Amino acid sequence: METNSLLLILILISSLIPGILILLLDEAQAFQRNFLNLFGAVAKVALVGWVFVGYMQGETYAFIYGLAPDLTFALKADKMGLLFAALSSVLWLVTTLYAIGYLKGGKHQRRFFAFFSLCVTSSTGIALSGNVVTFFVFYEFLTLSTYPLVVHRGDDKAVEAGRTYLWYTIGGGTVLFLGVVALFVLAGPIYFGQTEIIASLVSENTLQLTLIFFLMLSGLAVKAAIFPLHGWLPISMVAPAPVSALLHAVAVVKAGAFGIARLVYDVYGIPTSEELNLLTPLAIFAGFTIIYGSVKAFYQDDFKKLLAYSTVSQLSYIALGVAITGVLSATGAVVHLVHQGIMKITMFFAAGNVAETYGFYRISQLNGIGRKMPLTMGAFTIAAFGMIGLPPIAGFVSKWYLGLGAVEAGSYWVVLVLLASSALNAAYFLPIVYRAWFCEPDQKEVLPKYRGPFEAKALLLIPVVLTGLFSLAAGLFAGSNYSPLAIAREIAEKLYPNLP
Amino acid sequence: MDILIDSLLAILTIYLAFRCMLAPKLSKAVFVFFAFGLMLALAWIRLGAVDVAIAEAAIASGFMGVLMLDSLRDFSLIFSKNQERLEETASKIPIKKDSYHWTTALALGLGLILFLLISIQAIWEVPQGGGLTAIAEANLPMSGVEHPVTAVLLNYRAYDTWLEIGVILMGLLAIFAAGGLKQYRKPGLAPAQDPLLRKTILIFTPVLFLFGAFLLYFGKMGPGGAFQAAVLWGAIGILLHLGGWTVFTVIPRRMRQILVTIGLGFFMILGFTQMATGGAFFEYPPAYAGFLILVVETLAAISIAAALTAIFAFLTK
Amino acid sequence: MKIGTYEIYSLTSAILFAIGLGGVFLAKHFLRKIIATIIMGAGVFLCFVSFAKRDALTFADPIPHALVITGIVVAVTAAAFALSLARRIHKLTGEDTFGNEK
Amino acid sequence: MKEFPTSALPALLVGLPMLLATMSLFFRVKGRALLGVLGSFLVGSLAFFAFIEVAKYGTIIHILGGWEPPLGILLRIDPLAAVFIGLTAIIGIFISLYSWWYFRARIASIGRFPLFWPLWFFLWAGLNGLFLSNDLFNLYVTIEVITICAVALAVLSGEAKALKAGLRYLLAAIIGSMAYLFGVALIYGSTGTLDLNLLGEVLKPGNTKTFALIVITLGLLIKKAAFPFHFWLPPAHSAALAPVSALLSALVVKGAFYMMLRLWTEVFEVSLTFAAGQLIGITGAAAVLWGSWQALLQTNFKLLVAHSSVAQMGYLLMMFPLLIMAPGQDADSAEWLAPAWTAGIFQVMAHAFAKASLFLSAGIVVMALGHDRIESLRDLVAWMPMTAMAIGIAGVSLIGLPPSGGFLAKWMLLKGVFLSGQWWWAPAILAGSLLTAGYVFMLLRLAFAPARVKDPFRPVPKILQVCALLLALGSFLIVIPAENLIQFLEGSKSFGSGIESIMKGGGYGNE
Amino acid sequence: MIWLSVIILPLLAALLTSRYPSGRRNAGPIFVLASLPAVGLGLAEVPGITLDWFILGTQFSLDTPRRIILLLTGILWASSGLFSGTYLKDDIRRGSFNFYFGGAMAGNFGLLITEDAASFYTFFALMTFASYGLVIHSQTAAARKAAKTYLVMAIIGELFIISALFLAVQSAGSMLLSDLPPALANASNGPFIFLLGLIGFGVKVGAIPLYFWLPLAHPAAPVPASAVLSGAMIKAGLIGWMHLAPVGLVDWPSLSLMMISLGFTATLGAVIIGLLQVDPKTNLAYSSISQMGLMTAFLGIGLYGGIPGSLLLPAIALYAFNHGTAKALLFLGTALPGKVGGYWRILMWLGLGLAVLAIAGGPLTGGLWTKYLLKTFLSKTSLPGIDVFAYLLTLSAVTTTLLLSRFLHILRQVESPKESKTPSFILPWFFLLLAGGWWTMSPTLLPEGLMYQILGEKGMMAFFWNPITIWAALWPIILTAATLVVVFTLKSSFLNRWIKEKPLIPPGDFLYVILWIGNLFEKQIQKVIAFMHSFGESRHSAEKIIYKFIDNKKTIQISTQAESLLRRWEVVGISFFIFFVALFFLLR
Repeated sequence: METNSLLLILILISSLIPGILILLLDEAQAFQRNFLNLFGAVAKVALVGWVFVGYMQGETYAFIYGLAPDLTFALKADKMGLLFAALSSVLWLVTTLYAIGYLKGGKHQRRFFAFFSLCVTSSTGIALSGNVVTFFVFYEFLTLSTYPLVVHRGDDKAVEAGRTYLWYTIGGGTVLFLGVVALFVLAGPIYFGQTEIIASLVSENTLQLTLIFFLMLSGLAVKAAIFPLHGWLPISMVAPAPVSALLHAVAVVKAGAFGIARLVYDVYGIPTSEELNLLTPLAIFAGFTIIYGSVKAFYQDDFKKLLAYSTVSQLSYIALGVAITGVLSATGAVVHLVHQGIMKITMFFAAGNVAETYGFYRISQLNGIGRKMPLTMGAFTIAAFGMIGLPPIAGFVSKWYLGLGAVEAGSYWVVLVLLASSALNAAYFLPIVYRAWFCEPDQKEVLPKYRGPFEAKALLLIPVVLTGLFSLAAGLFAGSNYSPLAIAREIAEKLYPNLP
Repeated sequence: MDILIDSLLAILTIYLAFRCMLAPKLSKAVFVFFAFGLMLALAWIRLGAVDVAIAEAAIASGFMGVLMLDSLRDFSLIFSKNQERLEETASKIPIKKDSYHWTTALALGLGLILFLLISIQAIWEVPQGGGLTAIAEANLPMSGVEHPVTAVLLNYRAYDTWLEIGVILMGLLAIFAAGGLKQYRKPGLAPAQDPLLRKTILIFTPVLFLFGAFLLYFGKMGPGGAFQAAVLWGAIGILLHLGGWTVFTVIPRRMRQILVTIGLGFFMILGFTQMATGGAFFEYPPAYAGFLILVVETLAAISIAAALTAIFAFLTK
Repeated sequence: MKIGTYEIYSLTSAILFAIGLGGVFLAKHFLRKIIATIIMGAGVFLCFVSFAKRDALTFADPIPHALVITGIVVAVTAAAFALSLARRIHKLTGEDTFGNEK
Repeated sequence: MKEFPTSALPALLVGLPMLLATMSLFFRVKGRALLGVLGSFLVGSLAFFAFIEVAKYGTIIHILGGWEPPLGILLRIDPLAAVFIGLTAIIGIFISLYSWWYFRARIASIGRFPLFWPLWFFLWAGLNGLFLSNDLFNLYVTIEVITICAVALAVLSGEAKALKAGLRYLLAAIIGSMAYLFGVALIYGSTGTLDLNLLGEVLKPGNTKTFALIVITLGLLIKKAAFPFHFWLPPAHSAALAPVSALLSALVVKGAFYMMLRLWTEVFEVSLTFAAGQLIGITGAAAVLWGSWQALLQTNFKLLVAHSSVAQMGYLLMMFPLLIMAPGQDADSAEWLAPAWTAGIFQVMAHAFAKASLFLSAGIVVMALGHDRIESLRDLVAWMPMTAMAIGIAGVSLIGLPPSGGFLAKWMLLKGVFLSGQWWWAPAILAGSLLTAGYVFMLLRLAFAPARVKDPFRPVPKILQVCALLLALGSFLIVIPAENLIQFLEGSKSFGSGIESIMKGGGYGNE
Repeated sequence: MIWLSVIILPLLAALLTSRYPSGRRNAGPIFVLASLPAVGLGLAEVPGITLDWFILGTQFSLDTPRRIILLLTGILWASSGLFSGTYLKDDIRRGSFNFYFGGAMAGNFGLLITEDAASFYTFFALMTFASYGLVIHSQTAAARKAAKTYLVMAIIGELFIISALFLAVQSAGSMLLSDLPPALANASNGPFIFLLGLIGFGVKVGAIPLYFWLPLAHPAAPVPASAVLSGAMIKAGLIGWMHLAPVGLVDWPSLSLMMISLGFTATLGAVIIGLLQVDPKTNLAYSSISQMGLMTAFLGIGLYGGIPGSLLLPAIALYAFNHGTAKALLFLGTALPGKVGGYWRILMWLGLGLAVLAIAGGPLTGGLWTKYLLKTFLSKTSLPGIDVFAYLLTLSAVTTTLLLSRFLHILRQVESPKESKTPSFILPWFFLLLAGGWWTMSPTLLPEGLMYQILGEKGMMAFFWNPITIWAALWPIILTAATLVVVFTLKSSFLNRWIKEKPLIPPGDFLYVILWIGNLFEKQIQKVIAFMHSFGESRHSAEKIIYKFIDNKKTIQISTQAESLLRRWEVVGISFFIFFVALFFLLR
């Protein structure tokens, strides 16, 4: 096998093997476990980086293995995939650190970390998959590998949440499956980027193609938590903080959003999608979800639930961006994939920190927490501002491009949606910020569970600060050549070759 | 005339089959079943299938009938030794209605009649297939035996027969499995029974044995063969058993095992050796075919007889 | 249409099979169900042998005969096994019909 | 007849297990177990060897006794049979290993079931015989061998529940066999041959043949526990000992399916109609839905798994409507045949692995708990992670999530369904998947839930868990050589071929 | 480098002075240092730079109006910073004040020097949200309320701004702010976009009807913060307008008239309400509204066409400069009367008087000349009813005087300290006094044409010593002062009985109207939102429907019964025959 193919496999293996090895380890072998985890995470980041650099220099990376006649397992590196892979791998590294700190002394760590690794394997697999089948394989694998994480806590609530999670995701997967097979039958094995295949079929199979699109879309929409298929996300917030952070900010939900982007951009292609009028319904659903999620979030008192609803809302930005044609909105969509991830993960980390250090789970308990945990809440505040869309934080950049794209496409209602969402985001995030920084702590002083040199365990603190800085930097240096924005812009420009 | 006899026989057979199913008393059904078997045997003879007739009479009607009769002891209250226990359990079990809802009966009846009509039509219209008589006959000289049925059983389709011998062994094992093997280990010696019976049995034993041996040997030329002989030999065991000689306690364990498996084993080993010498499985060297078949038949008959006896012994213990 | 031995017995075979089939579904007692299966078998074997009779040249077709002997032995073995099961069930539970067990 | 390479392999494949079974009767319990395990490897390697031979030289035949059909019986290993034999061997080896430890571990409580080993090897011989057989009557004998052994194994525990289930099973199987034999009688009467290949050539459409086809199909449907005839399966499979349940579910029911597949595609090609295929498909769909739904409602682990078998067998039946060409369709240009066949074969394999694993896991659970109520699976993940994992992995394969064998099967089935334009099967396939997910994750959900009692599980030998886990993994690993396997299977005569339906005009008769 | 340091130094200062005790102690000088680059950029012209990597590609450069405002801003932040250094010495939340102060400072500087939309918006937001911390600083109930109002309005403003920017940038096809006005002029929806911007920035400016947060928020902040809020940050909104307004390029009569009328309404109306206040800072806040109204009006005039933007905008900026310094002086001055004693008091009153004069446009002050400068534009426009505006302008001088006299009156009532001591923060106050409105006359700041416009061939001195001008400036003030004196003397009790305890109209007047209206519709709105909220709960979401079915006892019962029916032999028989018949017919 040539090196380039091997590299792709290595990227997957770098978390798969640790995952399996960890499963074979003993619960007590914490050092080995952490070593494996971190080694895998660092290796993955390095490998993704290597491939990324190589790709930018014009190398091609592909791996193909025939499973059955015309059913091939294909990996391919392209810019969008690499962006997502880079996001997952970097955030995996960070979250691994966090998780080691968070779970220290907890039960079932072996299981947790093993599935954690498997989950990242599938999310990078999704990123690097080269055709619809491979994507689907990893998409389902992701569902499975996250289930043990969702129910990790193992109490009845978690188990019940796991049940709901599965009904949604398996149901979605099934519908997606149907769509994928139907597409396969109609158009043969489709590799991402071969939009001409579908385009050539449009004139004769309009109805079928439309149906398939919506089947696949609704399958993907489950993970992307688009209304009315979002129900699992707030419920699965019972998972431990690192899980909520990585999975429900990055891996799982992004898989759905990424899939939608792939579906529109790389399977159907934008001209075909437009010709079949597929995007307007998507845009409407996404738009509604944005508002709906925000309104729901507004009513939450549970910190993580609020964040979950916020995720519901924010994720649809991506779908919305995909649904609006134009290079700007495409840029916005792709870059939001990254930005939302780093911002939301920061918030989940922060929520986890607060819960772990002070045992606060509700927003009403957060009075004055900013004074006690300035770094954590500082990072949270940055992320929250970013979510609202305030510059110079990452969220602003994506919102800016989405807004411009909407205007470009003439969909003014989208601008209204964006604004309304910003307002609602402000309405539910700012009170938290307000409580944290400008309210006096409650009468009963709660002592921190943790005592040490910092405001929280170092392993909990470093990730949150890092991702907080990431989200600031992603916005602040968005104009630079290596920012997510720059890459997103290149991706978008490639999608619309006819535009200047 | 033939038609009359055949029709009578057929109607009788059908009637008896009906009675078997519909006789109000179970014991009666079993007795009718005996009669049914005999009628069927007559029918076989009418059809020129003497081998089948013997097998039917011996195995399906005889052996099975005996087993049935024996099990009646268990099932019916008349023969029950532990009546008390049964009544006790009977009171616990809610009394079941013996009749079905009329719609069920109607649906089933209707279906059955349709099935019957269609099947009759199908049978009526069976085209002439020609059968394999001609080929069988043509190959008969090479088979080593003169009786075509035996040739088919032990040469042309020896594989089936081999499996069948296996099935009997399996049946034995299965019956052990159903009862749990522990009880088999400790057979109680039956108390001495009616001396007349014992005497009769003792007289019958050599007769049966000889007749069996005759059938076995005669199978080469005409009706008869391993199965028929085996049933007769098995009958010895059964009779001895009934007479209180629990044969299987007398014969050592290893011997029992050998007895039960020798037919299958020899047949199989024969097959393997033939294969080792370059032939096919169950391909006899033409020169020794007759002899080998006889040996196989003998051993198979011993095994089957042992198995039948064991089955009976085990079931009626 | 000629009515001969073959015709009579082949018709009988169909009827026997039907009786057995009906019996196995309708009969309640284990023993009767087992008898019904034997009757079914009898029908099938009769069918076989009647063909042998029909196709007879110098002698009746030996193949069906052989098949039927094999078949009888197999069927009887199965029936004996069923019988042993029935008896064992009766011994253990006192039941002699199928209930609604899971 | 075409010249085939002849070899002793087919005969050995039947003879060796038979020999081992007979030999094992002479050993005491311990020796039997040892012989069993060694023997399973022996037979397994033989099967493996046969597989390779077939891959190298194509179909192998063995003319028994030197008598060519129609007089004699012919054994043949074509790729399709080789796959089934190989599958039986792999599953058999694992189950043998498992049984060894299982019965050793159970010594104190119940016993060591010395009859297991001979019966299991007889069963194996019967299965191999079935897969190799090319003769209608011989098929009957082999399937009776299988039935008797299977029922005997099923009642091995000697519990009343098992016995009753066993009797039900046995009676149902006898009905099936008799119906089948009735059809065989008619076919013999009308053609004078029993060899499948010859039959395929000489059999002409007609009323008799139709009737024979119906009774044979019905008989096999009963043996296969297709939807309205599944009444015997759940009790029998659930009441048996764990390794036995695994054997029954993984292999025994496949026998009837294999027969039906052979007969429909090789013998009855000409008299099948599109509508009949649809009926079989509906049966399959109903089994999928009803079986899965029932599984979802069960409170006992083994019953759940047994009901799941009903459902999974339904998927196999759904391949039949695809094999039959609608009037006007041409089998040569029907591109959905290969997917449909692949679906069937992979469903067989995936289900065999997964179901064996599930039943073995159930055995472990029973051993650890003393019973198999699902409610007591709580906290299984913490106590027996490997078993929980096995249940999960096997379950995933049953659901048909990628990259399992079940996924490949469902994928191919759906593909076939769409390609053939018979899209109406798709909802049933997917609904079945969903319901399967429902019960699999019902198990897992409880496995993750907190235990209500302290120390809920007694320790169980690890090796048992490893066996179950490996089998479960097997249901995934079969996907890796999928492409080669399909290529291999394409060497089989029937694989990828379809049945052209004939619209018979007017009345029926011999003309 | 200097461009970046303008932003980075305040941020660093924020960090230094909030985290470290030593920084906290020396906050005053640090803030002065931090604002030095800004002052420098205001004074000296430096070529702009482009930073592609920063945000969405940032361009730093200045044009004249922004340079003027930057200078103002720099001076104000420096002096307020210095002021705060000693004024807030003992405040327990000193650190947090410094943090937000520095942040707002960076934002305020940044928004002035950036040339592209995204960065501008960035710094605008930074300033807005950082100053929230300044408003809420005291954490009293009033401050919290003010801060809340401020925040809500700020967010609404931001939303309008961003939507205006979206549209403007899109129609311009460029991120550069200088490209926006021409694009707006050409775009068909230009007026709409500008209206959006008008509202968005109007919040900051305190334009009618969006001003109501201002009288709450500005006074709520600590004195130095109020000074920059009212003096510098309020001007950011003005800059925003200037960025969007295609002055001189278009002829938008309706928008123009609207702005003018709203502006004058503010100018006069705010005075009336301001007069009724009792808090000096509230009074000043209303004065700010009034003054900003004037600037609004003049910008509106610019939209009518005919006046080149390159002249009008610097003129408005100059006016803003004057107002900014003077207003800051007054705001900082509110802290003085209670602390300053002795001779310093005379100086203090002198300074306050000067500042009042400057705002009112008194002779010899920057106020006079800046106002005069603006007045010259009135003659250049063809706007109908322009004469009325001239009169209104004069009237505004009167009203301003009136309002600020009231301010002085309120301050006078503050008790002076017993001993003659002086707080050290009077120094920056004086510094500011010196830096006052006269700087506006610095020729280096002004474009050539502008100087010519007002001064003609004559020189600066000629303008100031022109009796006509002086008289024109003086008579309204004298008139007002005279009236006040008359009122004071004739019925001294009247002024003394003027509301003292509680303002007649509460600060943030209009807010209460809105709240009242809001209360009217509250229920309906709540209903709508609650419906949205309950959308997922009240209806059965997907999984609940499934659960309801699966977990239902009845379903289980029926299914179990059905299964046990299927287990019965006779039923199996029936299905056998059904199948048989079906197959029979299907196979024919």
